[in-house]
Amino acid sequence: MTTIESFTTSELMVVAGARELRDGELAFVGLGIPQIAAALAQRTHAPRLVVLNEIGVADPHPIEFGVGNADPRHWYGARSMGSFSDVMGRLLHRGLVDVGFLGALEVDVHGNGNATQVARDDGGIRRFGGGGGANDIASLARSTILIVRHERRKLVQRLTHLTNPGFLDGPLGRARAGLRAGGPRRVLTDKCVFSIDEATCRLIVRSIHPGVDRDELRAATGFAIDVPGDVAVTEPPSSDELRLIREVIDPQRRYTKGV
Amino acid sequence: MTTIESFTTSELMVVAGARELRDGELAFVGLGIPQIAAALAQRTHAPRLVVLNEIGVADPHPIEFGVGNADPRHWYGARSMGSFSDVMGRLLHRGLVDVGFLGALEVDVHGNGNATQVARDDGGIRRFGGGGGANDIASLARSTILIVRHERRKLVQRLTHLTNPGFLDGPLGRARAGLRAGGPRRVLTDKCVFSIDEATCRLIVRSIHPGVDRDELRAATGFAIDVPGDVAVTEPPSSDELRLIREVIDPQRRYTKGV
Amino acid sequence: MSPLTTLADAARLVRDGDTVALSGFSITRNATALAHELVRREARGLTISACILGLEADLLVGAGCAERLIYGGGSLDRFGQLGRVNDAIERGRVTVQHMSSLAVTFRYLAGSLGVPYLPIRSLLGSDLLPPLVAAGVAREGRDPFTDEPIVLLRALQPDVAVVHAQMADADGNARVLGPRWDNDEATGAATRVIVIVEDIVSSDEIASQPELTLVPSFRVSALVHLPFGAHPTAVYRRYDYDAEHLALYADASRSQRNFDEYVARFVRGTDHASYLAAVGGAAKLATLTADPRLGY
Amino acid sequence: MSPLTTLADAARLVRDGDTVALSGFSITRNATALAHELVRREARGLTISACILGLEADLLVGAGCAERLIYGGGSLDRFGQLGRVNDAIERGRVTVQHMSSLAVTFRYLAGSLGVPYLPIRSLLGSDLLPPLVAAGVAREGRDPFTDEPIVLLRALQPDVAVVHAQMADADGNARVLGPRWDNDEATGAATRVIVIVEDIVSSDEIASQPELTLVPSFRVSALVHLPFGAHPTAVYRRYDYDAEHLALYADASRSQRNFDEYVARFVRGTDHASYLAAVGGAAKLATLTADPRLGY
Repeated sequence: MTTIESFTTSELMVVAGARELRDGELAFVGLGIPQIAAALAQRTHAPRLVVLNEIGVADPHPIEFGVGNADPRHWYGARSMGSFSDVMGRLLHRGLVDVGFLGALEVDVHGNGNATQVARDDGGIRRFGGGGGANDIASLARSTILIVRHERRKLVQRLTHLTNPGFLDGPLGRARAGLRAGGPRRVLTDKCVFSIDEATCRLIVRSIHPGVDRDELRAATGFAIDVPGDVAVTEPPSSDELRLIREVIDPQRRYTKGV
Repeated sequence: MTTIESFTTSELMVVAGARELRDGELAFVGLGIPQIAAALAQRTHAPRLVVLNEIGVADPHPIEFGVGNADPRHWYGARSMGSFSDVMGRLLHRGLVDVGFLGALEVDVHGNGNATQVARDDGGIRRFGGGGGANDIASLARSTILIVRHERRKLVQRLTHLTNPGFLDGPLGRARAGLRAGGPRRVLTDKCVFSIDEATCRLIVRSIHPGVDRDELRAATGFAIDVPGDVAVTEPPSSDELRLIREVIDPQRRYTKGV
Repeated sequence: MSPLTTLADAARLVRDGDTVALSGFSITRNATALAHELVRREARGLTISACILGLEADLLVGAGCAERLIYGGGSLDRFGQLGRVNDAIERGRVTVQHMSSLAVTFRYLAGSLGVPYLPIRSLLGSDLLPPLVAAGVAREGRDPFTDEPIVLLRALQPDVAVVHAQMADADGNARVLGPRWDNDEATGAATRVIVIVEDIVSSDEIASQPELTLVPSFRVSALVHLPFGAHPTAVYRRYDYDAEHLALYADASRSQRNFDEYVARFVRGTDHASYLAAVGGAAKLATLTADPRLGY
Repeated sequence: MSPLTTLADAARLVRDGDTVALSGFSITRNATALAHELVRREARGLTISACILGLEADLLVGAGCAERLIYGGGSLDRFGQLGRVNDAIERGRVTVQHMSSLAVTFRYLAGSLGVPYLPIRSLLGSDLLPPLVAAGVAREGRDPFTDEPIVLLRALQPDVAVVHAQMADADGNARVLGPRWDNDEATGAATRVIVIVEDIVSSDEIASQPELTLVPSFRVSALVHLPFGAHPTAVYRRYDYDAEHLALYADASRSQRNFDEYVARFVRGTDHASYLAAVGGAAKLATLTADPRLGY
């Protein structure tokens, strides 16, 4: 059952993400790896994990993956469809959402994120789609899991634009700003899993993905990180998990082939 | 077509009320005479008069009369059913409702109303159902038409309890309180029709119902009224109006038999 | 994992001292069966809230279960007044936060959205406002953008909201047909939600029209399947109100003595089945069945 | 008395300088046909708003119709970015009120209820807030009941809201199937409402499920019957998005030159029928028809 097979980094990230989702939670999950992770969690330890879609859909059970929140493939099987304010107001702003599993363009050491724009080399800005409900989720969910590619220009000392509050400037940051308790519980990259140091609210390396070198990790991170000598290796996917991902959840390998 | 037949006071009030409702208006109408008046207006000069029911129903076309807002008979034919906040928030509080045609336990000379409680002879209070949305309608509709039985204890110098703002203490009353423009445009009783003096915002007699004596009118009114010598007589129902009321709108004579 | 349970278990979710948002609007979709059960259990110290109170509220007040009311209005429509509610207010046996019905709805709406308060332009200039300010649930303020006077209404998050609905699936996804008055906002605002339904339908049926779902399963603490659970009030597209029984109730509600006799006869020592038998049984209920074209 | 009219007449309700609440959410239920008509009419100076912008917004920005954006986010989902929107922001050609999507919805909600503002707990501590305060649409305040920090968002009442719906009756009672994102609040807040529908159905059909009506007839200024009016975006239970055309559009949107060529080919000098012919005609549209079991 736990024979180690070869797996892609995406599959490892899916599995690492799935393990962070708990049964019975209400969760926002972004497109791609977060969504596959939620589907895997629902088929393993968290059958009652409820996925929310800001467009106004609660608890869908898609039978195929689409291109985004607005794709009706992602609404299939929902027994409640309503408004943005039903999901983002009556659930999220009401304080009932446990976790948001979100991507970002940039993340800093306190888990703050940027979903809007980055600096160009020519001094201008490069604008992206904007976070939509990401600021709301980062502000209002009881916790977040962030997912970001592990590059120096993405794990940065200073964000170009702080759109999604993590812990702001540290342990008192959220309270001082008037934000509810919350903030990231994990940050997931293609090289490691970060958790949060409770005393400093800084990202600390919780586990390194198999085959990733510590120096490589430090070099790819835009802020100073401590990598303890006894740091764990991220637990690889089980063959059951791989089978579910490859045969049931993403048989077309849309999101789990790469990296 | 205008042969004068005998008619009841209720029928006269229905007709007087109907004439005050204009085509295309959005209107709240109370149970009984206001509702029959709206139905008559829709069948004569105001086919596009839209009736709203605070329970969450817009533009019903009932084929029989029931016992109140909560009676599904009053919802029949509506093509939109939703929430209290759809009707009272998105239409009334949004400022889109033209007129509320409302009853009251007491009305004062500035058209303020009481829908909640009156004094008992023993010094206690007698409690009634409360206004529900009546305060909202009196506060927020562009105008109101009030209907009240013409007795000294109902047309009073001083309300037991001011629940439905008319013009408060006079021309500046609503603005000083922070209320939008609004207030009664007519007060309809079983003895006369009042309009509002623009300079003083006091009730003035616009027409006396056929057969009502001026002294009787003064004696039955709890505040001082001026009845000009040339005051009009309320125009009686036409035979067409009577036929519509008796044969089409209220054939069981639930609301138009009495008085 | 289904929240489907018995009426008795659902009623245990209502604890003495709780604030309970009721289901009905005067004579329609009252959670009569739950009110009966709370009377039988001798619930005490409840605060009950609704934009328009109905028979269920009168039962709870008359039986001494409620000590505080948050409401806009209430009656049995033309059948009569809520005798026990009005009497308790007249005698000072209950405290009241009497406001406009939109104010109740806005307090629920703020609670459902998790915002601390909502501005409203009602209540200004009326005698309703000062007691609400004194009770700490309203404040006179100014719109910071225009400096216009405005009333700020504090959010209300009831401990429990109950809703009598036409149907739900076994997971508790509940569908309401017809107008919904304050049910959306009340269930959204409440900590626990009790749903009582006429019919349990398949999840496929609910999923075929998910736009009609009032409250999603994961917000439902208890689901009770209890046909005619709203009797003698109406359930749109299911049954009409029972005019005969409402008249009988309205009459009983005029005095505490008559009310107590009513409760002894129809509520205490009964269960829902024996209550339905006492009000006329299947023969009577058959006469109330709604005409599908009319909805009543 | 029916508001049923032509696309050209409906587009005349949008005046230069108006604030227009758009219909779509990235690649679904966009009012593409109306955006095309506004491009043809060379509308100017529009402010466009949406919780999530889609293709319709990119068309209006790329063609120079819009000079201000009120929005939370926007994309063509995996087909790509809104190239013209992002480029206009980068070059400072449009001014933006960029906020969270819930903030946009709350601003509409306040506008729909006629309340001057609504408190929100988002935006705090982020770089999104200061420009909104500077623009006069948000303020940092305190909850007067608890003294907690809170953001106050000014109500937004667009001049026009447009919604592409599955169906309406000839009077304009419009029904939306599937999720509604900000359509409820936007249509409730707007002064004028334009509804574009796939199907005109009988009033009896609408009255049979009045709970599904998004916007009642008396709030509708213009109703346009235009099958495939949302193409290439999806209409739930009617048709899927046109992946081929979205990819083509996403590519065109990368540069102004390619966009201008796209507009010359598909928008200017066309009408809705010739546009549909140009994108593949009946044969192509047939491939998009939704499976009734899936809704797409």
